[in-house]
Amino acid sequence: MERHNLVFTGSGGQGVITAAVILAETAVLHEGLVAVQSQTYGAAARGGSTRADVIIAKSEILFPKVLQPNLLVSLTQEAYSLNYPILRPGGILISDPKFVNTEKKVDAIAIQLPMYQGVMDEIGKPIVYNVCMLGAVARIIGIVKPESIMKVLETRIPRGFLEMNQKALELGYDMAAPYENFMN
Amino acid sequence: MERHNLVFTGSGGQGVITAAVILAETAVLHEGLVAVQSQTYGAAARGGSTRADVIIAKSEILFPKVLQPNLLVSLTQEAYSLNYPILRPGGILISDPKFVNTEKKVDAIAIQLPMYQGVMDEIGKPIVYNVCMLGAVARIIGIVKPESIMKVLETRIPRGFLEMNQKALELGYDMAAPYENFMN
Amino acid sequence: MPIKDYIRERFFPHMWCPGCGHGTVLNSLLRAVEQLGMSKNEIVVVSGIGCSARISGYVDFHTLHTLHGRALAFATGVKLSKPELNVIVPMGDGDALAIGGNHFIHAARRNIAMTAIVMNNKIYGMTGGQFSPLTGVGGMATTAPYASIDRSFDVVELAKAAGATYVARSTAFHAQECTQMIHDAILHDGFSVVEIMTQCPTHYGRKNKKGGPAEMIKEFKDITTPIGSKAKQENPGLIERGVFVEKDLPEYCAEYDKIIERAQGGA
Amino acid sequence: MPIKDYIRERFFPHMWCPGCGHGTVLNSLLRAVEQLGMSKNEIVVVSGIGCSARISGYVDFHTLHTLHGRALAFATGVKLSKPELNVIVPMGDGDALAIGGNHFIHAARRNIAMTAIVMNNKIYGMTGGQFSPLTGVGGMATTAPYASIDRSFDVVELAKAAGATYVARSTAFHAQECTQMIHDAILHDGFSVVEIMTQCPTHYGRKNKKGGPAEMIKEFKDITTPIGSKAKQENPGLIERGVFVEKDLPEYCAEYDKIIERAQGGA
Amino acid sequence: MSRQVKFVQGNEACLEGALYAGLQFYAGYPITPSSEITEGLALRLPAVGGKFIQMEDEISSICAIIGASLTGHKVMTATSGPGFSLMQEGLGYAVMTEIPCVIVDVMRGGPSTGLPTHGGQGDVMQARWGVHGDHSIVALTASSHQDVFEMTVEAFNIAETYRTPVILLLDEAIGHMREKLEIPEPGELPLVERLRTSVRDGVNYHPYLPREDGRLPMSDFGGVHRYNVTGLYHDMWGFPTSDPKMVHGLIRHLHDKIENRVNVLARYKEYFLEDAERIMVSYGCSARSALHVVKDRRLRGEKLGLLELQTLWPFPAEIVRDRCVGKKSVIVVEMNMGQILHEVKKAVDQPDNVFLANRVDGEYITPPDIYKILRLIQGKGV
Amino acid sequence: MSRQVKFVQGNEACLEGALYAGLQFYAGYPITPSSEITEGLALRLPAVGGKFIQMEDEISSICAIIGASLTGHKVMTATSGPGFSLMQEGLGYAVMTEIPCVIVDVMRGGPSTGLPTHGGQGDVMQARWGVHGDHSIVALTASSHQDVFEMTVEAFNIAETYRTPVILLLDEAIGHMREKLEIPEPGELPLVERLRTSVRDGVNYHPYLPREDGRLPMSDFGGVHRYNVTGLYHDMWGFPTSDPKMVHGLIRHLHDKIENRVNVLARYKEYFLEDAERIMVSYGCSARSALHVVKDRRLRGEKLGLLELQTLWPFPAEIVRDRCVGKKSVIVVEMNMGQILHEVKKAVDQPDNVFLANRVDGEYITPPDIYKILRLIQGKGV
Amino acid sequence: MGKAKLKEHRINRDWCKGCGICVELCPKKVLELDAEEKAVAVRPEDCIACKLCEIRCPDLAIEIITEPDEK
Amino acid sequence: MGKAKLKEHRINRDWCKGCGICVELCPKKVLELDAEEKAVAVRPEDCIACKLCEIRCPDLAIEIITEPDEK
Ligand SMILES: Cc1ncc(C[n+]2csc(CCOP(=O)(O)OP(=O)(O)O)c2C)c(N)n1
Ligand SMILES: Cc1ncc(C[n+]2csc(CCOP(=O)(O)OP(=O)(O)O)c2C)c(N)n1
Ligand code: SF4
Ligand code: SF4
Ligand code: SF4
Ligand code: SF4
Ligand code: SF4
Ligand code: SF4
Ligand SMILES: [Mg+2]
Ligand SMILES: [Mg+2]
Repeated sequence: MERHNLVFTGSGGQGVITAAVILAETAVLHEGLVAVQSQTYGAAARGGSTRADVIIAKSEILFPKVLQPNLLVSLTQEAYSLNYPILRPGGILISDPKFVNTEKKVDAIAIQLPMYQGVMDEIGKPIVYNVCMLGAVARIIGIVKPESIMKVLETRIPRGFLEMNQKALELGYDMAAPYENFMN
Repeated sequence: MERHNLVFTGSGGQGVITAAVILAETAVLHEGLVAVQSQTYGAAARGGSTRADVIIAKSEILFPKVLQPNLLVSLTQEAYSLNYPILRPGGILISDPKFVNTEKKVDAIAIQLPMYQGVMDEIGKPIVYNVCMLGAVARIIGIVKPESIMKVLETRIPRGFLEMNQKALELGYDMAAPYENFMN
Repeated sequence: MPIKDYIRERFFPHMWCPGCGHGTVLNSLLRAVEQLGMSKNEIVVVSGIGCSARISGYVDFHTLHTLHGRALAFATGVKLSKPELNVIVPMGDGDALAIGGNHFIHAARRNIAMTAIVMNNKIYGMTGGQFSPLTGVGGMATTAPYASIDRSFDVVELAKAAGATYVARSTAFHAQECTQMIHDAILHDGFSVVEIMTQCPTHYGRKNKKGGPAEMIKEFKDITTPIGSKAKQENPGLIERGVFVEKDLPEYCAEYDKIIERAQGGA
Repeated sequence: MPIKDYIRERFFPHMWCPGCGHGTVLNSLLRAVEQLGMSKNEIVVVSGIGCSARISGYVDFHTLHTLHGRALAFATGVKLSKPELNVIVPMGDGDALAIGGNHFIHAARRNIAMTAIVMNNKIYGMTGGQFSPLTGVGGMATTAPYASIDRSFDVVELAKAAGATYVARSTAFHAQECTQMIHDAILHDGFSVVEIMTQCPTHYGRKNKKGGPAEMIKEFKDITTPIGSKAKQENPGLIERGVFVEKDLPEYCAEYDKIIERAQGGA
Repeated sequence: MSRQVKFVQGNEACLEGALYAGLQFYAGYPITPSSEITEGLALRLPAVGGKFIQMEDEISSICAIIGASLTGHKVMTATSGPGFSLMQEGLGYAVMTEIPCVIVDVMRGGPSTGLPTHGGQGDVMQARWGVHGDHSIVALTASSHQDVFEMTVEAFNIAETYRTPVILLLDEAIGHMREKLEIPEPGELPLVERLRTSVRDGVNYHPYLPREDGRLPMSDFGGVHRYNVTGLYHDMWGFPTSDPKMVHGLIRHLHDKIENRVNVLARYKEYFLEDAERIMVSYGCSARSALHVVKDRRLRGEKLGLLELQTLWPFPAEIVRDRCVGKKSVIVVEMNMGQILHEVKKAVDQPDNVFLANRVDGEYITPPDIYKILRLIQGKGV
Repeated sequence: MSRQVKFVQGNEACLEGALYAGLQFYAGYPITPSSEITEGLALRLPAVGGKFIQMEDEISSICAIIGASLTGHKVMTATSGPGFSLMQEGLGYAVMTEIPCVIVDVMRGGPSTGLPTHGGQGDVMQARWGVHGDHSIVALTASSHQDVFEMTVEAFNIAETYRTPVILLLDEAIGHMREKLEIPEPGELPLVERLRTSVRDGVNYHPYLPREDGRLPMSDFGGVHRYNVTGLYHDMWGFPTSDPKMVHGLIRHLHDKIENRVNVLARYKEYFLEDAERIMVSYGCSARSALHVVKDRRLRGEKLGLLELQTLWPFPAEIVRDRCVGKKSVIVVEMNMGQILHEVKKAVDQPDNVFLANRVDGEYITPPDIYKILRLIQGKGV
Repeated sequence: MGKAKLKEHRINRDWCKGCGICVELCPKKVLELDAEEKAVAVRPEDCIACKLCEIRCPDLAIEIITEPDEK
Repeated sequence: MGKAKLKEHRINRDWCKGCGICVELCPKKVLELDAEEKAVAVRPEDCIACKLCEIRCPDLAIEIITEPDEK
């Protein structure tokens, strides 16, 4: 696919924006790709619903917002309801059964990953939830390697926390194995 | 004369602006004439040289500044030097020998009136100096009656001071008797 | 009336973060008004811009959400033009004392009967955690990454020096005290200032490693003490709570009425 | 150097009215600088707008004549960017405390080493005699034709509360005292405030029937008293003169240098 | 009926107009050359039961009048360039919240402190665009004291009718010169009073829901309707929203309520336009010099005319265009580097025929200044 | 040479550019959506020995940087609409006193508090006319992070070259989005350093006497030359004057030094203009959508072109006119009610062929929005 | 206060944001956060109806209903 | 101060504005305003060279030159 239009949605504290930034930064700094990232600010930032857009492509990206995502991540029910309608026909929805009940929609691929459960079980720190999600997204979009993501995380996260993040990343990556390169 | 273009100049404390305002107000409120009054503000207001313009006419006055006065009053040497050049050829200059040495200028009528001396001698209060000057000007321009000026003064000056002002006005008016209606 | 009758329920849950102390101030304010038993139509709440300023949207009075720092200036117009109204002006610390500092001292100087509530969370919450004039030396903030070197104002001292005739301080922990102070401040016939220390767990708390909302609010108990307490003598670092000034001086609107009388030939 | 070497003679006689107290402040300032023996190149004078502000044009230093009320804000930029300069900021009472009140309290709060000289004539001289925040209740002014109902600030109290670390007050009558205070204030390593009561015969004097310049300046002798004097106890209406605050606290520019060190990996 | 006759400064004519219009609350901060308005109202307002307050600066002055307008009063402030610059944020707030108020800017020489005691007309474009963000505004001006009086009344009328701030752009020359003013009898000039809602207590009042005629009835703070006022984009109750549809609706409303009424809001005077071959467009003090020239040249048979604008914003482009059609040349007379000039050029069919007669040295533009330019554009040299 | 590559927000690109240009002093007050510039410089400036100060408001911020510029430093402040409104008086002071400084306005939805976290391009006209009194100004903008970086450097270069404040008009969308930025090596981009006087100690230095090339050498406060700076009209020594000749000379100088250099100051990018039948004119974030459309339509053989403006003021009218000659239509794409639109209309020969493609609801203008307008002006309906 | 007899902890789950302030500051440890991070009265019998939770809750989410003041 | 011996009252008549402050406040009544409203030392012999006139003159118009400090 020429261009990956991704939208990450969730609630204030879930770190979806950070995840989006890391993904886009990885694509640019370590995969030789072009990427832009943008987000919705506002009262949303204070508790409500948050949205981050990422476009990854091989060539210049001009208009930086995603109108119709090929892939939508929704980590709360509210975010899901709000954003599901914009998913491109045939697009992928990633959500977590812990937070979201998905309805059936014709012509969309709904992937439910028990990421929260996984993170709590394996790592026990909800703070790396977003990195786990990132692992899953990386596997599904297939153009960003987990090792590259780790390189970015190394510049952003104190040494002591790296391992935990690595684990979370792998967890997500593994969880999404069945959907590898689904989007490519 | 259709239009009287007057310029009153002097130093900050001499009250030339007040005199100009009273004259113009008298013309408008009590003589059925049209008049505009304007002045130069600025650092001048704080000690230096002051200038007030008055135009009195029978019909509408648009441009309110005087470019070439028919009559110039100069009550300090500085004011004189600064403003004498703009006097219209054939125009009248009124000054007070106490403060101003006039040079000879062809084609101008220089009237020297010992107003300060007069005021000090007859009234003893320099504060009415400007009203004395006004009396002289009134006689010379001939279109504003001293009684009318008094009517305006009555609205501006506490009762107790009226007599003193009346005296000053008459003093100036008398002093300028030789030049009655010189300007008409 | 139950306090819910004083709010605009449709905007709840409000937009403040979980555990934000501003909510407790709202809570205290509502109780104070409830105790006063005033009609909602007699009360005007004027606020500036900030998380704190959003309080005006939540209360069912006449509400004026203005510009950052300018609430007291707008409020002065409201009050002087219609002195029978009770004007309450909740403000953030930045709002009241950074950009709004001048209006603060001048309202105090005039002694115009309004109640300024300074919701002091020691940070610019709304814009994401920059330091405020109340953060103080050593505080961390997005604009003080090396710890702040900016000394802080003492709101009480400043209000006093500027001329406020009712000046009090409390904290979100001491909610009942707050209610009482707001109550008294509204009744006070002159310019009244109530500083309430509140927690911003999202920015101040996070940057300064203060723990969650509960830890932060509990800290207010430990770092404050009633005015003139013994504890203060032993530990001068403690912040005093209580009513610092309460005095009767001519109120601005009342004085203006006398000018009107004089101008109209009376008195 | 004789004091005339510190002025720009070509602009003399200056534009102030006969007997304007601002001239005496200039006189004292020049003497203070003379005593300090500083190079003219080390001194920057920043002023706002007002009769008082015109002082910057008359002194032969680096001079910055800015906007009404904003002198301290400009001065903060000058000082912080080049801390080795001595920055003196003469201000009118309106300039310093009406429109400029916020910059005044914030400069004090930061304790940035500059000297604010408040040339307090209790009136807006430049614009023709409107009341200022220092006119006080009962004062007459073009905008207070029925006598002012506006309470006045106490500059000293406000400066203290805001955090100034040197605060003094004198009057044009006490010219020698002024010189000493300005001298000390310039040497003080922190934000210093010197309030000097000066006479505006043209507006304040005329409106308030205070007589001529000589009467006005003499009145300063009668209505003031040194700090803590017995006279004050007997007559609390007297205004105290003297040095109210003088303390050593970290200075802003010096503290900033530490930030630079820290940021550059030092300390 | 006998009108009271006064001999006053333009600034006093303005305050007389404001009092006639029903001014009840004034907040201001002194600044040359507008201080006489502030001083005069300190004296006069309490005598009619109104309130005057001298605020700590211009920012608080405009904020205070907005607050006082909300309690149901007619309000005004006056200033000059530096203060007007400081008022821009508050002015934008009044635009956004649709609160009636009148702001007088007595222009002096700018930019910056400039020439405090000299005249100029340099704030014309600032009056239109000084506020951040898209917006529209009404700005009036006048060239004689009688007109200053009337335009001040108009300013209040327009402010109340359209719930908008109105700027009155005077200039130092007009503000400070003295001439005759006849104060109309009560009732002579129509006054627009605030339109208050007829919605009763207990029924939902919408402060931002226009009636069929487009007007937005108000309810005084302190009354039975409690609502919210905010400078954020808001819904019809006055509560913040960022819903794109509502945002779009509001900005269009704010724009259209002024821009769609250009002709209704246009105030102007025409002199000898009918058979004029050349036409001057001018306003404020400059228009006096322009008219002087026109009348003088008419005496000599030259077919000169003058269109004097009293509404500067919204710019009456259609009227200007119409009056300039077929003229040999259009001369814009103003005391700035050419501000209305550009609007005239945009409006007319032949912008190359539009010339500027100006003066920017702090001195009043004189008839001889204009003669000279006239000669030049007629190809007659200096 | 290997350029450092970063993935950053536009606001960070701006501060990187400022540091590259040699920024030494920054004073600011936080406001969305510009706060990242302030925050980033709090961290970064001391590390390079520069000074950062958070002031009590925006008024004092601009005043402080002017003060710091006078001591010989490169200075900047950043804000958004409400703060930019408050800065107008100080900005005018910088214009009048000819003090180099850079003011960044990251535009958000206005007027008033408006939409703090949504984008807009509503401050374009304010940048030109927000200051009271006649004046000229330089305002730059950019649409990508690389350009933001370069235009920031340009802003400093122009400020120093012409002793003038320069406004950098960014917008929320650009300020907040993240994309790649390559930081040029030192020396890659030319930097203009402050021109200091060569006049020696003891010899008369004139701060306002232009050299033959028009440039005005400066002397740092604290140096050997003591002079005066004032916002009043002043002579070549910097002392106040109201002499009409000097006043005239100064205002003309301030005006001409910018307006006579329109073409020198013009920065712009051209895309497919040569054979274009229709041409879009755009800038900032809107230009990204416009270019998207142009490239997309080119693929389908439609002869569309784009002129992207990076200098908004002085408006490069000649260049716009030249590029628009003979085009079927000109479409101005911007996120406001049509601000640059009017400049384009004034510039071109056929103003009726100029159309506006805009969006004013706080949302980023999308390619579909533009397609729709294109269809409409091609007569194809919705 | 504190004198009245408790009738009910009325907790508005839509408004409660689970900040834990009431939980932490209840003198009798009556309250806890549940799995959905909402306050619940787990030991109502210990409650002394002091209303400290009610007056401190930043979200106006908890009300202590006592016998005499039933609303 | 005050110790040095008086040599001269140097009064700058161009700068003196005749405000009368020096006249009024001279402890020895040394000064007066002349017909042109300029300060003059009419009783120089009484002068104690206290320089109070000099330091208070708002116009920097008067200088007391004393023996040791001849400028
Ligand atoms: C003129 C202006 N400058 C800056 C801002 C940005 N701003 C909005 S709120 C705020 C500070 C908020 O802090 P505070 O007043 O302490 O309130 P809090 O959010 O902490 O309750 C700032 C700087 C603005 N809206 N307007
Ligand atoms: C923004 C702005 N507002 C108002 C003014 C007008 N103004 C100039 S000086 C001044 C007050 C002067 O009073 P003060 O500061 O006490 O100085 P003084 O003249 O008494 O020495 C005022 C209001 C101005 N120049 N700029
Ligand atoms: S950011 Fe801070 S002040 Fe703002 S709502 Fe959140 S906790 Fe409260
Ligand atoms: S007006 Fe007053 S302050 Fe100004 S120069 Fe005259 S006396 Fe001094
Ligand atoms: S204090 Fe309120 S919001 Fe917080 S947990 Fe308790 S009930 Fe919930
Ligand atoms: S009323 Fe008191 S005891 Fe009961 S739950 Fe609340 S805080 Fe605990
Ligand atoms: S004090 Fe100075 S100005 Fe005044 S009279 Fe004496 S010498 Fe002259
Ligand atoms: S020096 Fe002293 S005694 Fe001599 S004239 Fe001056 S004031 Fe009088
Ligand atoms: Mg805060
Ligand atoms: Mg003063």
